Amino acid sequence: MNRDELTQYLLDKFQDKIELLETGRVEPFFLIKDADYLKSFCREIKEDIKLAADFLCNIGAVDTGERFEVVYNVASIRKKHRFDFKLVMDYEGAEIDSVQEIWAGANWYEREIWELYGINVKNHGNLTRFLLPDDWDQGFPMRKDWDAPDFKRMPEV
Amino acid sequence: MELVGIFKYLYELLADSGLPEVWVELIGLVAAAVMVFGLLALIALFLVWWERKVSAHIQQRFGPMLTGWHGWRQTIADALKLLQKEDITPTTADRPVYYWAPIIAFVAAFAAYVVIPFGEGLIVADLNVGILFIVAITTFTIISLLMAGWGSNNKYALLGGMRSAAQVVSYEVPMVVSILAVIVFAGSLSMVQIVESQELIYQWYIFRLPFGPIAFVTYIIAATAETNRTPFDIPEAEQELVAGFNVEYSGMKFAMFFLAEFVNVFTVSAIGTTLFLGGWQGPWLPSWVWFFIKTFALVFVFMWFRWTYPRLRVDQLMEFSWKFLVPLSFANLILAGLMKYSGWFNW
Amino acid sequence: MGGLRTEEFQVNMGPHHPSTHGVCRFILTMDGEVIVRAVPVIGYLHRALEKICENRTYPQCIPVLDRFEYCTAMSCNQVFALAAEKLAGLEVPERAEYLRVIMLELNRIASHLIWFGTTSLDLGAITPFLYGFREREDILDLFEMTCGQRLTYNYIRVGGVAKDIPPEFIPKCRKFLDTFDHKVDDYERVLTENPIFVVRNKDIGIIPPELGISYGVSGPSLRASGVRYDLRRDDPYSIYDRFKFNIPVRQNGDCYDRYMVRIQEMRESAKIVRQAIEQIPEGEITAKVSINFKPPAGEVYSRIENSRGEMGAYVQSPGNSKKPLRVKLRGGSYNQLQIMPELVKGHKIADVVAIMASLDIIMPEVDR
Amino acid sequence: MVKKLVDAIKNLVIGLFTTGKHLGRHAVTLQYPKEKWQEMPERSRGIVVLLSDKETGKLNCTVCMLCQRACPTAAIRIEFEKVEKKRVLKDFIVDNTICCFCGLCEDTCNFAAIKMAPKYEFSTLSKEDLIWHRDKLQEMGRDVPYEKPVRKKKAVAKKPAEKTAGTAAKPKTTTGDETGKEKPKAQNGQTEAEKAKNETGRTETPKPDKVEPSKPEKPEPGGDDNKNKKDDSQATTESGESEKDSRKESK
Repeated sequence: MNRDELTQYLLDKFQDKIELLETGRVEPFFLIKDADYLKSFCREIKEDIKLAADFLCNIGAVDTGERFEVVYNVASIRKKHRFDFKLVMDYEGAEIDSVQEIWAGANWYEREIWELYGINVKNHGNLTRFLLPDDWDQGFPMRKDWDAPDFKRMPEV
Repeated sequence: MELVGIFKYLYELLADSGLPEVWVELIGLVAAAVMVFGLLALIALFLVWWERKVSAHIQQRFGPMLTGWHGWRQTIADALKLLQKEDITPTTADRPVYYWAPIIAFVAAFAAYVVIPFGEGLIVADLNVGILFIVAITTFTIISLLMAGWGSNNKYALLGGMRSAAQVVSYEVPMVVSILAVIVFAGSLSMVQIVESQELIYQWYIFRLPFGPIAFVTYIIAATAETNRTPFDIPEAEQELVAGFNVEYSGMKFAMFFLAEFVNVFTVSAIGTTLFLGGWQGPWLPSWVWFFIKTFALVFVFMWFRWTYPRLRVDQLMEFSWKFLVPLSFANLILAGLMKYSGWFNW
Repeated sequence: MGGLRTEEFQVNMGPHHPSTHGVCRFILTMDGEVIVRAVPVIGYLHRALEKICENRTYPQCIPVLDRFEYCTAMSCNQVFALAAEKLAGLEVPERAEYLRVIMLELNRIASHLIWFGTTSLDLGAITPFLYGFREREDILDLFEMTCGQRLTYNYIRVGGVAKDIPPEFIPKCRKFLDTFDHKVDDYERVLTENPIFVVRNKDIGIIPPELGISYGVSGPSLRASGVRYDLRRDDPYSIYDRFKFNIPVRQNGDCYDRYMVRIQEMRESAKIVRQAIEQIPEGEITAKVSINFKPPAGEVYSRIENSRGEMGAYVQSPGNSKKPLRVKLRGGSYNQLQIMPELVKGHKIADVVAIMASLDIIMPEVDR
Repeated sequence: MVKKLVDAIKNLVIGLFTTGKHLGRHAVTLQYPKEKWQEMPERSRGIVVLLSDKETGKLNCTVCMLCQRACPTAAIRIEFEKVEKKRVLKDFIVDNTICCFCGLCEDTCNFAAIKMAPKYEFSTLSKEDLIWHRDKLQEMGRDVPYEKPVRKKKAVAKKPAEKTAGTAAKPKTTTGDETGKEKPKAQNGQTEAEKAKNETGRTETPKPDKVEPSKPEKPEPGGDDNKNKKDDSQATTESGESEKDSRKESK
């Protein structure tokens, strides 16, 4: 499937659960409107024969300064296409559902999001520090408003 | 023969000086022991340097170059450095065990030389059970490694010690059995008599087909394992156990292990030379020169192995010994016995 | 052995351990020599590259990302440049694309040579390590001649490459490629058929294809499990669709197959470089990029086939800003380290080393 | 079984011969402090230096601040004062402890004022000595050959990498402070041979004894100044012959 077919197929399949975003430049980029729907969405895109999104490339969180976004980049090894989708959530009570059952490799990505952004991950099972020191107590460093005594921003010239 | 002559002259000088005979014997023995010790310490230092050069040239490097001609003083500098180093004992170590382990390794490595004939007549003591003595003495190395592994109170060291115990016990069997094949043929346990039985080149045991080469290969493999060198260096295994049994040792204690290892390599090469390559026998050159040429050639083979092969895993090592090497060496022993008593190839 | 009481014990493998390829630590629960459980502990090399990139302009990000995976810094440059070009819709001149392919493939060879060296080193053979580094040195000479650095190149820029190759590059590269195949033969003679090497690697650390895909294992490690998936072929970036090359695939998914796949990949990469230097056209080497490069708002995930698997960069641009809002990096080692605990279970401690070497894990890519 | 055994032995022996083959070859390494590469590649990125005009001896820097802005690690700091609306350089500070040797400053500069010279020996005994100021940077750059760029009208707006692209326009008028002594820049459609000739003309003069950048035994930077000014008189630019292939010292 090329890009347009893929977009159309996804939109047809999930109807009003998802929304196509204009921000994606090359591959189709979707917004999942309901955060609770994430897990079933993931399961369906993996099990759908035409989509077969069996390969999770990356999960990354973004702090846009106003809200959190969690971006999932998935690919299909069999069908050789790729698309992205994301969740949008407020700072307060930011929480995502773990997708480890679908892609086992999501474990560490979710742990990282929890550690660096403070987004809670439901049903993860192993939320422990691993990139930061075990005794880290200076908050969530990847947030935009994070500051620390030895953190220097680039001088503006 | 000049060397022997000098010894004889000194011996007679002492005897003439009117000392009691017991004292003369004692002084003679001590002098010989000191000489052997000094010689071996030199050889060990030389081997360290040589190994570094061989490895460097195999890997297209230079190796030590800055200290003296091609860095020949490097090991002396290293030994002096190790002497000056702080001797650390871990607080949780089992002190007596930890302390005695390198000493036992060192003594065991050197004691074997009592019965090794460096040349015609150049032997400290020609025991009639020479080979038995060597086998018994070299096995002491295991005890020292086990002690080092246990006494360090370190998990890596313990794993290394256990591995070495298992390994040396497994490989002792094929080694002794392959030696036995030679003994069957020579009909003697004395090192001198074994050498004397292979006077001409076709009489060397390595050329006594078909049992000789098999016994030799078995012996070389077992000896590599015995001396803990690649591909059988699992007790040290830098990449797995960091340094294995000697991980906690530093300074002179470490140097003792290190020198003992090289002395052991020389020992097994010397035994190999004596048993299979005709010992000091050879034309034109003095006998001790032949002995050293052959021994160093064998040492070089061990080094060559080390810088070519990867390392086996511990269970594969055991498997190789018990499933392949031990049956092979026993079959070879029977073959040697048959050859001896049926008279085939009995030149 | 009913009367003998045994108990499990823990061994801390790392962070200062000769064969964890950087500073990785495994907490191994062992039953004798057999591993019951392994827990990787990472983060010793965490340099917050993603945070640093949020604070830099697009051209400034590239030297920072050189440090992301320093064995293949060209790939790091490329993946970020690709993302920025996708964001801005830039067309890269043809000569620049060729130069990129040459550099990327040479870098892949260099990286595989490091892998070859460390693999043999971890298995106890020290000499092949030096042989691998000898050839790598030649490649680094080529890089230094072109871009001035041997490890952190900062060569592939947004919109093209930094400098054209010097005139003596192509003869020297050709000379290297002509001898390289024989050098690989030499490596293979020392290791490939060596019975000790074979027994150490055969049937060790098998990755079943489904498990590998589920864990996100990619690149040569996945191709050794029989999954023919190479981004150069299946999601072509740059101009990889113009070259003829094979994708080596093996079926068993054990350490030995991973070794074979990588060895063959070196030869294939050399083939690509040879084609590229034959075909390279004259022309511009960089697109017109303003010094105040400001891509429009958008977000993009670019991915390339690195020597350690899929390397990706998710870049979000807020629009009208010289700095990206977010850069998220994805390295193949991250997923391959994740699958390690599954692989080492029931193996010996020596196999941990063999498996880790065969997966070609490099810690800066994991910790970022 | 027997075949397997024979194969195994054969391959072990092959391995031995492969390593044995290398035993006789000459080493590929250099004995570093004694032997060195006679000549670093011309583009090699070593330390940052400031270039000065060969005739007047003045720095080429026009205090445009582009390099400071381009530096990804903020290793460059330029201090200046304003005299009659023109910026005058007061101090140029390069912190070599955080410099990442990316070469962006050199790429950004339009006046050939800053360069990453192919010098790599500048270790010092203390960290403070690695923060270099204007005079030190100028001294280091005295013997570094360079070519003054021919400026196009809108050179500032272009990406700096274009300079080396071999696509630069024909030589045009130069600004006043450049004394018009530069060679014409490589033109479009130039053949490779010409290019090679052009580049070999720019190779650095091998001066092994002068390459030691900072000698720790020298106490103060003030003393450094005078010594290096004397050295400056020796700094000639002879056109190196094509010794590119024989970079390794012959033995």
